[in-house]
Amino acid sequence: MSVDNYIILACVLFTLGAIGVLVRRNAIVVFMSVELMLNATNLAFVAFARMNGNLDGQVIAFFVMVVAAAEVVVGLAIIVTVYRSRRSASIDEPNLLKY
Amino acid sequence: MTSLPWLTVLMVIPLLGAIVLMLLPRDRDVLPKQVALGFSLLTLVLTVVMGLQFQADSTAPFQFVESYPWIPALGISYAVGVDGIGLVLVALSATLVPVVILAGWNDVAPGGRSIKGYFALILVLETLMIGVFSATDVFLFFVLFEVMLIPIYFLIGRYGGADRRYAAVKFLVYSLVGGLLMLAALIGLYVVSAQQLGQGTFDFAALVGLDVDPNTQKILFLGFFIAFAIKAPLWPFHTWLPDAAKESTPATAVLLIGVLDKVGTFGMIRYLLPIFPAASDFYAPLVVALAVIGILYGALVAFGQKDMKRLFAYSSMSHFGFIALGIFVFTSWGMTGSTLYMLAHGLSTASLFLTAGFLMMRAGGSSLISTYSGVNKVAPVLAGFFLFAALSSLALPGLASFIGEFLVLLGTFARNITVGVIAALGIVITAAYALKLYQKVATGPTSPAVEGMTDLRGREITALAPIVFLTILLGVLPAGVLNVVNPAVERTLEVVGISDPPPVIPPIVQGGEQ
Amino acid sequence: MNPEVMTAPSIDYIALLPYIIVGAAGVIGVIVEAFVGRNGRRPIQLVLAFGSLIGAFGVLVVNRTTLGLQAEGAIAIDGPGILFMGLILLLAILVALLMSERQLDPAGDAFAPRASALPGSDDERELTTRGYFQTEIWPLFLFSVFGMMLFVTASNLLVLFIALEIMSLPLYLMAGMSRRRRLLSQEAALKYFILGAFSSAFLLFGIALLYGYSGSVEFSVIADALAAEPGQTALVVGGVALLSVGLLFKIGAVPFHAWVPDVYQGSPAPVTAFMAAAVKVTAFGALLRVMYVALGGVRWEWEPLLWIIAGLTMLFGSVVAIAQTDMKRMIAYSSIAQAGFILIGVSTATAEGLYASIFYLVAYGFTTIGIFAIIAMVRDAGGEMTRLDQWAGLGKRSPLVAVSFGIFMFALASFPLTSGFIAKFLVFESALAVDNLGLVIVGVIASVMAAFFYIRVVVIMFFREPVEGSPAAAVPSATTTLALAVSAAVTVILGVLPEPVINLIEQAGVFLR
Amino acid sequence: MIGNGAVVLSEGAPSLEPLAAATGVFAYLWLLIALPLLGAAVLLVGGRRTNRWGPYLGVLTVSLAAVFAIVLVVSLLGLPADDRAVGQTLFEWVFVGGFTVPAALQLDQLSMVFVLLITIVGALIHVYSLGYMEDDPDRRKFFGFLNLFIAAMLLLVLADNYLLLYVGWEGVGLASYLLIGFWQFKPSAAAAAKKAFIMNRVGDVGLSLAIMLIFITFGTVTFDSVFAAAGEANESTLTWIGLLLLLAACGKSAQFPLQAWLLDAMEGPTPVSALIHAATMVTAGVYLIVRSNPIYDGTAFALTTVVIIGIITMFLGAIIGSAKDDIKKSLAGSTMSQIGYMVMAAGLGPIGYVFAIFHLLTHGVFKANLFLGAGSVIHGMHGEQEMRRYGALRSVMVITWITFMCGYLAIIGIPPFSGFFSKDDIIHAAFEQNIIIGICGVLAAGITGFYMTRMVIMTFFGKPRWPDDAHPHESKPVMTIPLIILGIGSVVTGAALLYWGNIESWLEPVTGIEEKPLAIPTIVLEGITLLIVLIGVSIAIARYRREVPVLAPKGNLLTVAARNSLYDDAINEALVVKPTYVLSDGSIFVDERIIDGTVEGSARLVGGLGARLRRLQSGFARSYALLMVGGAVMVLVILYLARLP
Repeated sequence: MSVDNYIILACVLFTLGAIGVLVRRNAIVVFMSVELMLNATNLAFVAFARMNGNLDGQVIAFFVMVVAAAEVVVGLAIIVTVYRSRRSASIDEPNLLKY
Repeated sequence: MTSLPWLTVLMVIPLLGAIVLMLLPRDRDVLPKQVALGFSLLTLVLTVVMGLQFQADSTAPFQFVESYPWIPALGISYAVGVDGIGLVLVALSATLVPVVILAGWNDVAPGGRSIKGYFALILVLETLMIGVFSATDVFLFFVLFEVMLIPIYFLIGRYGGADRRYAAVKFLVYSLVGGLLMLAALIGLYVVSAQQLGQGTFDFAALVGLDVDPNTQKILFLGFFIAFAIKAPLWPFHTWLPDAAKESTPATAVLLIGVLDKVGTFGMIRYLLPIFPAASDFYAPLVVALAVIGILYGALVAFGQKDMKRLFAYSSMSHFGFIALGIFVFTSWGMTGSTLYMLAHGLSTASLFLTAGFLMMRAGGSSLISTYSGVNKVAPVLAGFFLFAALSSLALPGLASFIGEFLVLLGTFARNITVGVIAALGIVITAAYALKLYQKVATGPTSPAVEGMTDLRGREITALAPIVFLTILLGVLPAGVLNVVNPAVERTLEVVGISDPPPVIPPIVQGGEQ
Repeated sequence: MNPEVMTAPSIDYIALLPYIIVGAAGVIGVIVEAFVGRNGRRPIQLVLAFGSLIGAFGVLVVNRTTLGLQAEGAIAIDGPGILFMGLILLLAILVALLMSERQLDPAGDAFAPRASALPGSDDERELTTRGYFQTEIWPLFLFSVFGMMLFVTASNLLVLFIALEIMSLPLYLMAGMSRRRRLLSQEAALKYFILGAFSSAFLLFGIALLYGYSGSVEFSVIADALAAEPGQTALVVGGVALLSVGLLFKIGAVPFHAWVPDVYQGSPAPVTAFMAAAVKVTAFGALLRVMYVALGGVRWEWEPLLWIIAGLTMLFGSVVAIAQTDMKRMIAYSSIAQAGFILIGVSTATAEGLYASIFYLVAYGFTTIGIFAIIAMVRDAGGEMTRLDQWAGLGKRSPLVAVSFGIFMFALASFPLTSGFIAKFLVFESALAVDNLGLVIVGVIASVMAAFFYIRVVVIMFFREPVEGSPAAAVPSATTTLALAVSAAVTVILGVLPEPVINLIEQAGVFLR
Repeated sequence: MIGNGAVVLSEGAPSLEPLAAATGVFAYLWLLIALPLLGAAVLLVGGRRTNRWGPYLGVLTVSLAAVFAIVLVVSLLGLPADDRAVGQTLFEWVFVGGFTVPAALQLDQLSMVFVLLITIVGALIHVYSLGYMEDDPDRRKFFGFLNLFIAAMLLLVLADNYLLLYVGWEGVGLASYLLIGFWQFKPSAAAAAKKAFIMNRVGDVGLSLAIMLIFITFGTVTFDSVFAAAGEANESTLTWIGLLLLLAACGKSAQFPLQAWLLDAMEGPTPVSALIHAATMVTAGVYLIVRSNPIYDGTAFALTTVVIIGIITMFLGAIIGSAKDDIKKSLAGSTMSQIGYMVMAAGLGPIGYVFAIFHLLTHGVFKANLFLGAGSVIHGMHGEQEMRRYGALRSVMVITWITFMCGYLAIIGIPPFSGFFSKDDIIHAAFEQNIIIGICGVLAAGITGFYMTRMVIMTFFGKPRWPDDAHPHESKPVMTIPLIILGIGSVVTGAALLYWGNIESWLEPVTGIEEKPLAIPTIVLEGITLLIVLIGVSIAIARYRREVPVLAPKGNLLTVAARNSLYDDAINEALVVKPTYVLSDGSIFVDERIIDGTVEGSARLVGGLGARLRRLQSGFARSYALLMVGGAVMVLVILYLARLP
């Protein structure tokens, strides 16, 4: 199988993640969509590493996972706080700041 | 030259005065006024002393020159110096400031806005005005040109009439439009200088020496021109003026229209023509057209005004049309005429606004013409000054504005007879609105608002008297001014490279020994 | 790189000392939070924060001549890099001064006693009445500064990404820590987080594409690859585009600006100051480096992009700011507009443009800190009073504060004799030097519109009479006063005597690659 | 002064003999102007402090000037006929790149006669005013203005160049404005003053344009230099200069079509009407034309236009004078008509210049006489000016009556009264030039006979029509003595100037002189003229011998038109005033709606745009994300497009 297919898959996953961010209302799901985008990127990194014949891409993928984990920590903290004060995890609910 | 840095001293003294004023205790009502008057008079005296040392026959383009590097990285220096035109305008500023301080003695009621703030702003303005007329570094000029807006903005916005906020913002935004366009052009000029000289500069002499490509000139010219046209103001960049004039106190209006707006026309003479000769030539028909439209249009609109201060504003616009016209016909008559007209207009504006101010103060501040009637009967001295102001505004021969106006028309006529004739029509309309105003306000039966009005007091007469005196003096004996202005005008025209059209028939020499 | 032989990377710890100091201080701060008793934390955190920031700045000054690529080319400590780091540290010190303010709010500082407590709950009230303060924000702050320093000197896309996250993640949390109006604050944090994560995903994907194209994440390798073979349309275009999106998001350029007003408004004023000043500086530093170093080979490609973005940003920010009624929100839109002006300098792709952008950032950074210092001071019992009409007559009630604010407004409106004027002068000059008249004209138009709302603030403060219930500015403690004084002084001095700073920037030279 | 291209003089340019420098008594020429000017300054600046003695000072300065004028004329007579011109440069006035105008005076034969007329008649009227204005609280100001007028008028006639003349020209206009509107509390007076000034301004534009044209043609505005070079200019230039000067003259001398202000100017106190609007200022136009004779000599077209304007005004004034019931307005019509005569004469060219001036002088005396007489009547009738309310006043105002009759006989041209000589000379010259002009002159003389007779009958003869409580009385000596002097003047001036003063040869060096043979003998022409005048007189006697109704009868169309001054106001209103208002309103509309509207509109547009755009910021994080995705797509597209070329 050519590397191109992995790249295409990565792009599809990335797009799906982006669409998820746009269409889902639940903050957790939105956040998961973002994680999907990151993971799509990881796939791309690994595929490109293969294509370019070096290991950089694979190493980067590890770094990205760590960063994603850190992001989860921060993200969940914020989402939970908002949920506690609003009794809702909808991302459309907090809408006081506008215009 | 003398060793004393005259121009810097002239700028520092009013500034010092402003600082002293701000340090005065809050609760003193009269002291700030006296201090302000003292500082402004000191400035005036020094200006006169400096003026007497000016050498009219000197070949140096500027006198009392000082130059210190300011931001060398950008080729900017603090450089000042005056030629004849700058000198007379500096003198005008120095003269009008003590006059308006005296006239505006009671502009700020005790207990309201800060009295010392008012006079401090006027003094700061004086510093900036003197600076802007004497800057020989274009960047310095621009900085002062812009910073000048702030004191005026506060003078209008804090001490003005009912709609003062609107007027102040309109004034400032309008001015900023011009200022920013000028900034862009100024930077363009700087870039050109950097390309040609290696290191960019703002030195006036160096910029005049540049060989700017005519197409570039045309673009850069517009940036400067629009700024000056808004400042002056020329048609159709004028609509800030009526509002600003109406909402200002008379003292502010005098400084704004009498001096500050001259920066626009001064800038045309000093910067536009020498730096962009090709573009000036190219745009001259356009500017002349705007000027002539302004002359007639301003006069016509003034004719129909119901508000005195707005009327003065439109009349000023009409007069600025004359001034711009004189500059852009490229004759020594026109340009000298414009310079004289600037002086004369400063004086006539002062007499108009100040007398009107005295009048309005006696009737609760209304500037509606219909409020007044028959002032001559109850306050003949006031009415007399009012008439004098009107006459000075309509350029009665024997008064300062006449020579300016006539020379401008002569210069125009010599270039283009049709334009000269059309512009000359303006003087009829001018007479019409000036005398119509006097007729409505001063003659006829006295109106209720005028009934029991007191005549002018000593302080007020003292403020007006020097204006009247100078107006007549400049009309009868303009030699002093002409002596210093002529060389500057000649030099400017030399740079532009245009000379006066010769007469059709060579004049016959007066023979014999005289 | 030979995968079979692993050589230990050579690391010059002295050169990296500033990073280490700040980063380590952050780590220590976390440990302090864990092990030191409630009352002991604050002094230690303050010492840590100020000590590390000042120390790092000192080391930076001492090390200023040690230039070069560090850590195997991952970090470029070059002239502009040092300037940016220095600027970030200075701004961070001022922000720290604002953060340590405890006099303005009657209940204590600007931050919630416990961010996790439910807004309006008994729990929260109790914490407030017992005078609890949280100090967690300090290590977060230091981490963020650490991330910033790394961000502006990253010479490798991976480091860039990681630095971005180190800078951003603490900020998301800090945005939600306001003591007053906590719902707004939490909302700001949530939006900032979601959008920030979203944008970093774009950035990362862009990195992946560029990696795919060049086989490396090193700036220099990418630059060489682009110079050698400018083909490969899809990967380059996609990579450049997505990378730009990520960076432009942090800058707050239109159309990636949407988070800016909401987050600026919702966050506590010191944090907003931090975001508006330091984050903006950092993001521009990184953008400049990426564009000039890594993507310099295709600058004819991104130049038009930046022109368009710059134009849009200036105009949009200015136009929408006119319609604002909330001071913080107005300043937020103003900061969008200002980003547009800086982008003019970036878009020239010349050394002059670089210098102009740096000067602009210096000017803008200090002015912004001053503005938020004053916003924090104008308040009543319920917190900051940010409705514009509440500022009526401030000139009468608190003349000195109002005059300072006026100076800042005039500086943002780029009035002569303020830093903003010289900044705009330099930026326009750099654009005209490459004959980009169109962008300058758009800049002039935007400046006029922008001037309108800056002037309006002055009108409100000085020309309106104070209305019932509009209090004077609260008297701040020495820290805020100091921060305010420094910002005002820099704003004026840079306007009157900009020579030393201009020289400093020009001597710093250009980016290393 | 820096010479530049403008004054490069060609080699061997013809040189001009300068005027003899003013020495001896002439060195004090400037005193003529300075004296009244000083008076004006003291009276106007001094304020109320000078109320008590001010009027006397006013009289004194003018009287001194008159005495000095006589000294000057005597000295001038002592010089050879060809050298009776002296120049005095006071100071450098305006000098800009070749435009060099000194403040310089020139006293020649033409100026001299004007100086005499102005100072002597002026002095008499000052004296008369002491009585006439006795009760006016603002008497001091009145004398101040009068002095100002005398100074300006003297400057006008003594200036040695056009620009300085222009100063005097507008100066008299100012004085006229101030004096017409002297009773400012009367709206009609204020309006009349304004009208006079503005209509004069129209003429002044002509003068200033003429000066400019003269300068760009000749490179100088000094009379001598211009006139010396006038022959070299091409005819169309001279024609334009001539027409522009004529426009100026029309304004100042109330000639058609700028005549409307003169009737309204009668709102001023009567001495003003006598001095300014009869004897001196209104004749300045004639002075200007005669002074500029070398220019007119080169342009037949301009001269013909002058004649036509003169004739039109001559009839216009006469017709208006025949119908007005207000004694001053009737006299004003007469003034217009008589100045029409002079203008017509001036338009005849060298044949007529001298007689224009001659008639101007005699008219100055007898019209001042008539006006002061009318003033005396009005004074005696307590301000009543309607002739229909007079009647039979000869019995109560004997001196006034007798002196008025002297003026009357002078104006209608009965020998040997002064008008006879001057008017006949004009008619004579007209016939020499063109028979139609001559006939017009004779006809106008007939109408003069009619309206003056009507005036005299209605005022002094018939039955008294004044109310019982009017108690008309003769005026005080301070008023009657000037009247008597002027009355005598009306009798003798003509003959004296012609035979004793030898006016023709006196003026010849300035104006030149020319005579053409006439088909009919002079005596026949005089007879015919006299006959026509007598016919006019008889018609008037026939019409007004009977009872004059106190209320004016309806009258025929011509009478009604004439009573309305031939609708000049209506015409001006329709042609000038209305359009000005319309233009003004239009400009204001443009200003407020279009120009300021654009400014305000663009501000509002930006504000509205902002208000709309801020709606984009909906507050939903997901829509922000969508915006970002859209932005990312935009970035991609831009980058892709940038690649294309």
